[in-house]
Formats: sequence, C-alpha cells, structure tokens
Amino acid sequence: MAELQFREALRDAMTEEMVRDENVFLMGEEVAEYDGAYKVSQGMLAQFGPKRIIDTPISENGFSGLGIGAAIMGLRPIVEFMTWNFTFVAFDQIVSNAAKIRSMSGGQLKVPIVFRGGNGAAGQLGATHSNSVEALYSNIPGLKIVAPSNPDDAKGLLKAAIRDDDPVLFLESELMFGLKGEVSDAEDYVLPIGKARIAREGDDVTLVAHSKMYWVAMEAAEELAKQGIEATVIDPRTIRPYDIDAVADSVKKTNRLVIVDECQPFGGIAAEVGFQIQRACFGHLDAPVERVTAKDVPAPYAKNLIEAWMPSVADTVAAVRRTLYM
Amino acid sequence: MAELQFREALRDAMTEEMVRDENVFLMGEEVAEYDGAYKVSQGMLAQFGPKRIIDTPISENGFSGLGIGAAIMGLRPIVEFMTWNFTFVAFDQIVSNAAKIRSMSGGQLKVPIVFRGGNGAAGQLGATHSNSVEALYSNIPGLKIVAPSNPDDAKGLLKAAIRDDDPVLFLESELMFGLKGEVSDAEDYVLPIGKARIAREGDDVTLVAHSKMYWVAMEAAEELAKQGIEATVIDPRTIRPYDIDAVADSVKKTNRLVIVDECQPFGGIAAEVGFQIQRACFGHLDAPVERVTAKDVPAPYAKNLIEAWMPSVADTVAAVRRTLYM
Amino acid sequence: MATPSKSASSHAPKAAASGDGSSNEDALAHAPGQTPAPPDERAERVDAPDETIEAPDARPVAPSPTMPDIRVFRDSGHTHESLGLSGETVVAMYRNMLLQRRFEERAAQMYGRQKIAGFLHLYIGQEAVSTGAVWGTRPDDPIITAYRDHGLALARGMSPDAGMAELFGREGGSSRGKGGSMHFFDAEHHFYGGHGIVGGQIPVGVGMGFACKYKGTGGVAMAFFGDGAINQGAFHEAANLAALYDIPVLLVVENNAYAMGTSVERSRGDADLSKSGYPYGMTSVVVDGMDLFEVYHAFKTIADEARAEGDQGGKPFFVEVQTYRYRGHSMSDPQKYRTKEELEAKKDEDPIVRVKQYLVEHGLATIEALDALDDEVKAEVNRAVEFADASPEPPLASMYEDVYATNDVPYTV
Amino acid sequence: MATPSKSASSHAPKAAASGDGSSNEDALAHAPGQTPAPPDERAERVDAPDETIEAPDARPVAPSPTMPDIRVFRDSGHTHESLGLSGETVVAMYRNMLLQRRFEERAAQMYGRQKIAGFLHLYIGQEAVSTGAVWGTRPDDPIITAYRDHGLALARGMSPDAGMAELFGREGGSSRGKGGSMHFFDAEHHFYGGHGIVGGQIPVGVGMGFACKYKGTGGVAMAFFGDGAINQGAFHEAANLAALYDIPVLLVVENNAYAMGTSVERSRGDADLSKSGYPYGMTSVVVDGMDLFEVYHAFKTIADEARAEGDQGGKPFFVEVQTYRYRGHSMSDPQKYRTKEELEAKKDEDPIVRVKQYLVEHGLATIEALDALDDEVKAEVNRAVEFADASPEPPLASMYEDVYATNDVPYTV
Ligand SMILES: Cc1ncc(C[n+]2csc(CCOP(=O)(O)OP(=O)(O)O)c2C)c(N)n1
Ligand SMILES: Cc1ncc(C[n+]2csc(CCOP(=O)(O)OP(=O)(O)O)c2C)c(N)n1
Ligand SMILES: [Mg+2]
Ligand SMILES: [Mg+2]
Repeated sequence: MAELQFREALRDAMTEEMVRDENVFLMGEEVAEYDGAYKVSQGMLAQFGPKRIIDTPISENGFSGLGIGAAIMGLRPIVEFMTWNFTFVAFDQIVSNAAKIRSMSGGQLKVPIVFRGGNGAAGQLGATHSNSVEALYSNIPGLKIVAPSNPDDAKGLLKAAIRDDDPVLFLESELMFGLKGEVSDAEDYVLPIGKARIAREGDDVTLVAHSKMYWVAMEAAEELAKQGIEATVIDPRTIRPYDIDAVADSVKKTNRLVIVDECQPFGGIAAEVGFQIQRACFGHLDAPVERVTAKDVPAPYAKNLIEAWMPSVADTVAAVRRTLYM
Repeated sequence: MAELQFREALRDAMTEEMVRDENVFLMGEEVAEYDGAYKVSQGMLAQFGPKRIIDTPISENGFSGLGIGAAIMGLRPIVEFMTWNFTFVAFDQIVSNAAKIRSMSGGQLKVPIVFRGGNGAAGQLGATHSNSVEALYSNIPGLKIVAPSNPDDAKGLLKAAIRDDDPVLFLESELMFGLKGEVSDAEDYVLPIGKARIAREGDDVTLVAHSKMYWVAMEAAEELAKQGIEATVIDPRTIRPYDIDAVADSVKKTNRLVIVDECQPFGGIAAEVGFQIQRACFGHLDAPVERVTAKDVPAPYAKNLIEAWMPSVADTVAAVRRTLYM
Repeated sequence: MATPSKSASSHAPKAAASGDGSSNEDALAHAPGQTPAPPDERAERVDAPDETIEAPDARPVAPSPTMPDIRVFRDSGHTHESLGLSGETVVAMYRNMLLQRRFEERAAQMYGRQKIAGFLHLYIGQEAVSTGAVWGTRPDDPIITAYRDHGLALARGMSPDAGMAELFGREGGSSRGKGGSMHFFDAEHHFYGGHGIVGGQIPVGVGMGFACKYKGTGGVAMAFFGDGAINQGAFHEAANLAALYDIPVLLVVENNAYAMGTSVERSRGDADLSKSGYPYGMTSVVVDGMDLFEVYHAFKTIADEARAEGDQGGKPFFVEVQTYRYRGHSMSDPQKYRTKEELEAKKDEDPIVRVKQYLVEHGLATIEALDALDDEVKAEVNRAVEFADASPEPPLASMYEDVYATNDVPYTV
Repeated sequence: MATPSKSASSHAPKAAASGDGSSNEDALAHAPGQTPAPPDERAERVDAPDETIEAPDARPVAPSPTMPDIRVFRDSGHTHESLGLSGETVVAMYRNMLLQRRFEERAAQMYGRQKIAGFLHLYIGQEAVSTGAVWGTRPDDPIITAYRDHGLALARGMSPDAGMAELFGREGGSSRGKGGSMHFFDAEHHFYGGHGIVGGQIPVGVGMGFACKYKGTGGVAMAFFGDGAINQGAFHEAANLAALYDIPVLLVVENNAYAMGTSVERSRGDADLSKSGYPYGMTSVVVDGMDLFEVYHAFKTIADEARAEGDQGGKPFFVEVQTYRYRGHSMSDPQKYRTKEELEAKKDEDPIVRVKQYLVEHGLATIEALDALDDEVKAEVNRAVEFADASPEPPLASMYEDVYATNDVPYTV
C-alpha cells in the first residue's frame, strides 16, 4: 500500500490504462501543456506525447461529441471536464448521444468513453460553479455514474471505468484532489462498478453518503459515537447502477436511514434512495428516512452562507437524532 | 364555459397577455410564418406582426439566452421550444442563467420569461424525442415548473406564468394539443402557480399524476372503482413549487399513495413526492408509497415496446392493488 | 496614440513605477503564491517547475483578410469517361438512386396505411448527394447524418428489408425496431446514424474522422447535416476542432433550401453558407447536388485530399451541397412556405431523371432496360415491405437489451 | 452533366414519368394527408389554408466570396483634440483606469490575506478596453461580460466599496455577498454581470440589444467575452441571431492572447479572430486594446452606427480588441505558457502608463498632479477595503432571499 493523493491515484489509473491499451487517450482543457488545471494529468504529456494527451479549446459540446465519435470507432477516450459545471453546455451530447446511441442502434454500437472531472461545490465559487450533477445525469438510462470518496476507490474504479464498454461519468472533487490515502499496489487494481462499501458498522442507524459527503457522514458517525449512537456508514461508490441492496440489508438491521447528499434536494440522490428504501424496508423502518442535502437555493458566495448551504456534520447528527426521536 | 382544444387555450392565454402587455412577445422555431409546428400560435403572426411573433433559426441555446437578456431588460418573452427534448442544447442557458442570475445579483435583477413546448413521449418517436425533462429541471432552484393536464388549467396557468416575475418552464404535450375541454370564459382567467387540484375523491388510495399521466390516473381510478376501490386523484399542476401539503392531507385520509409519473424513475418526480410523503406521513402509511414510471431504458420506437415502456392504466391498477396487499 | 508606447516608461519613470509591471510585482509579492491557500484553490497550488516552456508568439494576429478559399463543382460538363466511370458503374449508381426513391415512395404509402408511425422524413430529390458521396469515397469511410437518413443508409448498402422493417418497428429492423426512421444505423456498412437532434451528429462525425487519423486507417469521415443545423453551436465547435486538429472529415451541409418551413434566407445573417468555413481557415466547397457527376467528382477529389497519412496530416473541408427536397419536411407539412412554381422548377432538375437521360443519350442503356431496372427495384422494395410485414414485433423483453454493453439490466424500478 | 437539366423530362418522357414530380404526386396520393393521422402527428394535421404565402426565392445562393469587411483602429495618431476630448475628460479616464488597477492590486493583496476566496481573475493590463468602451458609449448602453469583470464594473461606475465588499462576501457587497468576484452586477449602472460560464453571457447580451431595439431606446448592448469563449457554440448562435435580426449589439472579444494556459494559436483552426464576423455578414472591427484613444474612438464610431432608429434598423458588429493580461489567469497560475520576455515586452505597452505619459507630454497634467491623483485613488481603494472589512457577514436568512421575485421561499427541504 502506498499513500497517494486522490489526483495521483487518478493519474496512476489513467497512466496504467494508457500503457496497457494504446486506444486510450486523454482530452480536455489544459490537460497537456498546462499539466492539468488541477494537476491530475501532470507529467502525462511528457510521458505519452501530444497524440494521446490533447489540449482542447473551450468547446465542451464539441469535444464531448468528438470523444463519443472516437469511442464508437473503437477508441477509448477519457474526456476531462475542468469541472462538471461546464457540462451543461455539453448536456445534449452526453444525454442524447452517449447514453442513447447503443439502444437506438439496437446494440450495433457501443460507446466506451469516460467523462471525468470535479463535481459539486468547491468552496466560495458561487452558483454557476457549485453544481452536483449526479442529481441530473443519474436519471438517464444508458449512463453509468461513479463517484468515489477516496484515492483507493478512485484508482480501482477509474481503471474499471476506462475498461467498461459503456459511457461512464466519473465524478471527482476539486476539494478532494489533495486528499491522501492508502492505495492498493496490486499489480492490476480494478474494482467492480456497482458495489457499495461498508465503511463502518453500527446498530443504531445507517448513514449513506458518496464522494465528499462520505467524509461528512464519517465525521458525524464519530460525533454520534460520542453520544452513544453507533452508525453504519455506507459509501455506494457508484450512483448508477446503485447498490440499493447493500443499503436495504443494513436498514433491515438498523431500522433507520439518513442519506447525506450534496445535490439539491428535489429529485436528488437522497430522494431516490429514500424512496427505494421506504419501499424495500417498509416494515423495518422505525422512523422516516431522513436526508441532509444542499439547501434548495443557488449556492451563495459568502463564506458563512456557503457553509450553511452545504450539508454539515451538525445537520447530519441532528437528522440522525430525529430518526431516534431524540 | 367554452370548449377548446388545449392548443387553443394556450393560444388564447398568449393572445390575451400580448394584448394586455406590449412587452410580451413570442419567439421560437416555426411559430410565425408556419403558424406553429403544432399550430399553437396559429394566426398570431397575422394578429401581432413579425415584431412580436418571431421565427428563429434552430439555435435553442442562442434564442434562449436572447430571451433571458430581453427579460432582464424588462421584456416578457415567451420562448417556444418545438419540444423540450431540444432544450438539452440550451441546458446551460436555462440552468446557469435563467435560474441563477437573480440570486447571483443579490436580487438586483429578475428574469420574467416563459419557456414552453411539448414534453414527454409523443408516440413512436424514439429515444431522442421522448424525454420527460421535469425530472431534470425540477432539481434546479430559481426555476418554476408548470405542467397542466387540461385546457382550463393550461389557460389559467399560462397567463399566470407570463405575468410571473420569475423564469417559468411550462410543460405541454404534443399528444394533448388536440385535447378538448371546457375553459372558463372569465374576463381575466389566472390560476395560482403552486396549487394542486383534487380531481376525484376516494377513501382507499391517493393517486398523484401530472400532465398526460393525469389521464392515466383517472382511467385507473375508473377501473379501480369497478373493483370496489375508491381513489382520490390529485393533479399537482405545478412541479416547482410542489403542493406537497395537498398530497399529504389526502394520504393522511387514504393511508396509501401511488404516483404516476412519465419521467425515468431514478430521481424523478415520483421519487421526490414519495420521499416527502414517507417523511410527512410516516405514521399514516399502511403500505409503501408506490410509483408507476417510464421504464428505466431509452424510449424504444416499436409500437409494442413504447406502449410497454409508458406508464399504463394496468401498471397503475396493479400498483394500487399492491398498496392494498391485494 | 501618437507617442510610441516603448518610450512611455522611460520618459515617465515615476509613472512607470506607479503603473507598470514593477509595481505589479510588488502587489503580487503579497499574492497567495506565498500564503496558505484557501481549500478551493489548493488544488491548483501544486508546485510547478519554474522554467517556462517554449510558448508560441502571443502577439495578436494582425487582420489579414485573405480571400476565402472556395472551390465550386458545378456545370463542369463531365462525362462518365472524363470521370473514369464505366457505363456499368453509372447504371449501378442510377439503380441505387432509384432504390432510395422507390423505397421512400413505398414508405410514404405505408405511413398512410399506418404501418409506419412517428416522424418520416423523406430524402426524395436529394438522392444524387447520397449516391455521389458514397461512390466517391471508400466503403469504410464512416458516414453519419441527421434524421433524414434513409437515402444515405441505402446508398451505403443497408438492405431495404432491414430498413423497411425498422420503419415498421419490427424485430427484423436494422435496430431491432428500437430506432425508427430517424435512427437508422448500419455498423457493418460504416453508417453510424441517423440522429434526431439537429446538429448533434456533427461533433460525433468529427470524432470519427479523429479516430481514422489516430488509428492511421487512411479513412475520411463524412458528417452530413442540414442548412438548419448549421445554426447549432455544435457545428461551430466541431468545425473549429476539425480544423485545429487537421482531422480528415468532410462537414457536409445538404442545403435543401429549407429547415422545416424556414428558408436559409430567413435563418441566416448571410444566406451564403459557403462562407462558413472561413473563420476556421477551412477550404469551402460548393457542389451542385442535383448533378450526380458533380457530387461524385467533388467527393472523390476532396476526400482524397482530406485523408491523413498514417496518423499525420489530414485536412477537413466544409462542403455545401446545393440540393432540394421534393416532399414536405415530414409527412404532415402544408408547404405554404414555397410556391408550387418553385417546386415544379426544381422537379425539372430531378437528379434521377437526369441520370436516366444521360444513360440513354450516351447509349449506356436503353429506356426499356432502365424501365426493367425500375421494375426490378420496385420488386425489391415490395419484397422489403413483405419482409417487414412478416417480421415479428420485437419481444417485450428486448426493451431491456442493448441499453448497456455490460450489466445490461434495468437499473431502477 | 453536359445535358441541360431542363431538357431531361422532354427528351425522356418515360423517364420523366418514372422519376419526376408527376410520379411523386402519384405516390403522394397515398400519403397520410388523406388518411387518419397517428396520434403523434395529429397535432400537425390541423387544416391549413391552401393559398401559399409569398415565399422567398429558394434557389441556393451562388458563392460570392466577397472580401471580408474589416475595419482597423490602430496607430491612428489620435490626440484628445482630434477626438474632441477635453483634458479633464482624459484625466477622468486616466483616473478610472487607475482605479481599476489599484482596486485589483489591493484585491490580490486581500486574497493573499484570505479576506477574499474562490477565484479572483484580474483585469490588470486590459483597463484601456473597459474605460475606452464605457467613455465611447452611453451610460445606459447595457454591458455584460464574463467572470473577469471588476474592470468593466468599475468603469461603469460600480462603487469600489460595493465591489470590494462583494469580494469579501459581505452584506454591503454589490450582490449582498452572493455573487463573488465572478458574478459582479450593478443594475443601476446597466452592468449586467459578471458570468461564470465561458460564453454563456453572449446570447444574453444579444438579448439586451434586442430589447433596446424592441423598446426603441436607441441603446446598443455590448457583450464582452474572451478569446477562449469564441470557441463556444453560444458565440456562433448569438452572432447569427444578432445579424439575422439586425440587433444593435457589439460582440466584443477581448483577445488577451490566452485562455487560461492556451494561446489563441493553440485553440483555433485559424488564429485570426477578426475572421469570425464573416459567415454572418457582419462587419469585423480590430482595435488596439492597449491604446485608450483607439478603443474610445472605435467604440464611439461603431456604437453610433449600431444603434437602431426606434424599433427599426440596427447593425451588430464583431469587435476584436487586442489586449493582454499582465497577471496569471487566476491567483494560482504558474504561467509556464508564456515567456518572461513576452510579458515584459507587453508591460512596456502598459495602457495606463501610456495615458499618463500622454497627459504629461501634452501638458494636460503634471507628474505631481497625477501622482496626487494616484494617491487619491489609492486612498479611495483603502476606504473600500475598510468598508468591506467593516461590512457585516450576510445574515444566514438572506440565503433564502433573492431566489425568486415572487414566493421567495425555499421550495424543498
Ligand atoms: C436541436 C433541435 N431543434 C429542433 C428540432 C426539430 N427539428 C427537426 S428537423 C428540423 C429542421 C431541420 O432542417 P435542416 O437542418 O435544414 O434539415 P432538413 O430537414 O432540411 O434535412 C427541426 C427544427 C430538432 N430535432 N433538434
Ligand atoms: C463552459 C466553461 N468551460 C470552462 C470553464 C473554465 N474556465 C474559466 S475561465 C477559462 C478560460 C477563458 O479564457 P478567455 O475566454 O480567453 O477569457 P480570459 O480568461 O482570457 O479573460 C476557462 C477554461 C468555464 N468557466 N466555463
Ligand atoms: Mg434543410
Ligand atoms: Mg483570453
């Protein structure tokens, strides 16, 4: 096990796959000569050259479509978005083409492409730069969505995503790129897409959270432990397909569920998980499923406002206590 | 009361508002010389002239943004999309600009604009042309979303939307444009945005459905009545804000809820309503909240497949019977 | 200003001190490079090596309004000999155009009988474009187009059976009944759709050309789109990418004069679409799309110029093919936007009639032989209708297939 | 082909019968016009009056490669007299540029002290563009720009207090602390942001020009964007709409040579951005953005040409202003993409130094007076910092305000 930053784990995953398969290439804004806006691709231009590490103009719709066409022709593009906020100008390519072409061709074509970049709020960037897009893309059949919370999962799941024959949206976080963690140094480390990870076991309540929010849930679990409340914490790791069974199995033991989700609440990930669990565990729930989400207003800039806007440890602890009628 | 087609009710609403306020104008593809791809704006060019009934090139992103800029300057644009499927190329304008500019300006600006057009599947059009977009846009604070099921609501709510000072997404249906219904001939007929309509009262179960699906719910209610099951049917009419209290009040009486929603299931409208109701009515529910949605695959073209893909009366009856453990 | 800028800082040292770079540096001395970064910026703060890379000269480019580079393929008086085409080949091309025409005439009929539903956009009148482009390029040069796709699919070799069955929504259809008229695909013949969102296929087509170059196949991709689609941002982004990366791709606008009911004049600031290649430094090509030989010659010529050598070189072209649609936009178009006179005048240029005329005049075939050929084509289309009608509805379970290549299951219920 | 198309049908009657319009009509006789329509098409089936409207001539436009219309504003040797500017006015313009410079120098400093967070994009080096454009147009001509927005906001009259407080995220900020650096707005001064999504403001700016014409205010809108933003589809769609509708709007690309770390040469098929107006039939204007007088003159000239008469007329322009950014893209840019030599050379053209130089040389002000002015500006900026620091954090409840103009409440919990 080596200790790596999240960005290094992503870089290692891409590098290993590019070494393994010459059809894999990386394309995006500032990925090559600038070494990556967030330095995820640092050094990759030097290693692989300009044919495979490609700087693009600011044309997300154009280069997303370009990647889709290249994927249909048998290449395996990794398209980096500086952040997922900027995919709103490429929304049609992802939703109408990447997601639907296989089905509309009756299975004649496949679209093995990875779209990746930072997702969610990243401090005081204001409303245009703070979107959690999984609430939108997870509604779309034909897409797969992965959102890891730590470097180890990031490496194993990005390698899986690059090898996957379907379009995979890979959600990272600017705030986590510097996060360090142990990463398996197994020869060829690939994790399965669609399997949750039980991070912590506790009998009183189940907490589910992905990506950045996983850390909020873990911190809340620590705080709750101090209050004598033991929480199970589940990191779904993948949003589509969603490992609902892992959550249901846990809720059948704890009888309580709180979902921490940075998405805007209406129709977000928490809503879906909550809906499925009330249906799957109706007889087991001792309290309503609770959610902790971003507030239902555009993300504000001011420090105190954005902090209040984000799901917090305090919000999570309070939600858990509600499920315990405390 | 006059009997009007849905498209006529929409036309009357736009015409009345344009007569009332010279700042209102209509812009979109084929709205003027072609008299509307679906004839909603038939005759309006003749009445108002090319300054106020404006044909556009196929540039949804461009003319959506144009409308937003005009709205900020005090005009009241009605932007017609030939269908909402085509708004994926305009997604950024709607989500980053229309929804967020007021908040980011600290309330200095407002964006009084209506975006309208057909939403959802419309027969055998295939995957690119069958999206129910409320599952996506309803996640976005700053937007309002209206989705009427009949000509009377269509008229009263479209007039309200045009007068509203915020961006309103107005969802219609190609399959309903020809639908006839009684429309109030009140002098100035404006309905409040955000209020549900109780269409039918029954003690056994609550059915909630908007737009086209309202008719599926009503037909299912008839069918259920034959089986001795009496359903309350609620048409929320507005998706954002959503009149959850009307649903909760009913569920507290019926103790059962089935949502019929044409959206793809994951994070769709049904998920959100189901989540909120299990939270608000936890002690009142005698069965899990059930949903009937489009199948979680891209819409197929073949007649038998698209019929199986759509939420149906049979699916709805079956879901209701599940909530009754029958 | 009259004063040369260079002199400024020297003549006005204090001014310089107050306004120029040096004081900028002072200000920057306090900049966060030296201070702990707030979280959202930390990511960009990884130490970057100090040496500067060889940067391109950044001096703004002086405007050098060069004359746009436009090539016209029209009235060249080609004969099949001058083009190196055998009589048999021209007859084969004629048959292919006729197949498209008869296929769609029958499809329209079947639509009327409600065997076909949804939208049905007929290509009738534009057949010289599809056939000329296909014969002028290689069978494995990737092709992508919009929803008006029957013609190109059949030109590329899609079987009428599979095409008609797709229109009927049957298991035997090219997409197993899942795509319908707007979403024809035939991977075996390198025909990649059939796309319903106007303009959405253009960047995808550029990506196909990118792949040809990346893999060094020597192929050139063709992205077809309509005169209305050129107003989508996707065209602009894709064209610039194609030019920037020297991608072997032909961006082909089939200018049939209308987007639904909107003429080019009513949709453009300047109706001359051939100007569209200029900002990207791309050569524009204008082609008479009613003349099979012009289209063939144009595509053959530029496709070979466009091809990359291995993974080097390559050159995109912007191609305006001037054609015309004889039928309504879809099956329910009152066509008030054009006069009957205009339509009739265009029908006098019928690309199929012109080829037939040519074959007869040049003694390459007799009227009788060509009429027999027509009967043969009609019979082939009739068989396609029979095949489609006999083909079973897709099994309901197939709805859950072909969504994913792996874990192909409905993810949510 | 050699045979004139007109002759085709006459020479080959049978051919005509089999391939031309008449047989089209036969086929159409079976078309759904006469049959009950499937539900999804019924909508288009409402009976349309039969008479055809006057349709534009649909014959495809022949390529007429006209020389692009480009006007250059550079090295004109203007003096304030030749431009009709009083010495006081030039001093006021100088003061305004200096205000932008000093404001941002202090902002950078405050960012280092973590009083400001998020992204901070400095306009330093581009001040002649904002000041020249604002002085060359009317105070109520709407302006919209991207996230590099402090300069234009201050040029338009936003108070440094409100601007600095916005950067600090305080209640006294121009957007009550909700927008931050990238999202400055000042409706009172007709400054409409401050937009974070590259290119997203361009269609909005065109809409503002549309409104000026619709209302007949005689105003002209200005949409500013970067050389990187021109590669967004939004630019293409907005430019065509502006040209098609004769909208009084200036599409102004501030070409500062780089988009983050990507030079124009590395982002365009053709690096000459002045070619971008051509496809839309739009006049392109190239301006030396380091020269205040050139910018002023250019904007004054074309803005007045662009204005509509009441709700008639109006003419959009594509304007390339060639400028340069002295600082990094944002606060954490190693700037490896350019050489120190290039940067220093550009700093010798400092637009502020040049104006100061001009004022002194033309006896419009003494160095001493200008230094005093600088001290005054610095003091004003210091007061802004004090104001910002003293301004309270926005109340938490304000997060739920300003989302909607009506029913302003959180809709979902
Ligand atoms: C983005 C988008 N907007 C609108 C439509 C609806 N629509 C379908 S075809 C069409 C006209 C396209 O005209 P053109 O590009 O000239 O192609 P043609 O039909 O002439 O072949 C329109 C507006 C669409 N499918 N996609
Ligand atoms: C659609 C979109 N893509 C990417 C970004 C990230 N981004 C912010 S600024 C920038 C560079 C823009 O350069 P340019 O347009 O030249 O403006 P300048 O910074 O030079 O003023 C990029 C890529 C964004 N904000 N929006
Ligand atoms: Mg067309
Ligand atoms: Mg720039």
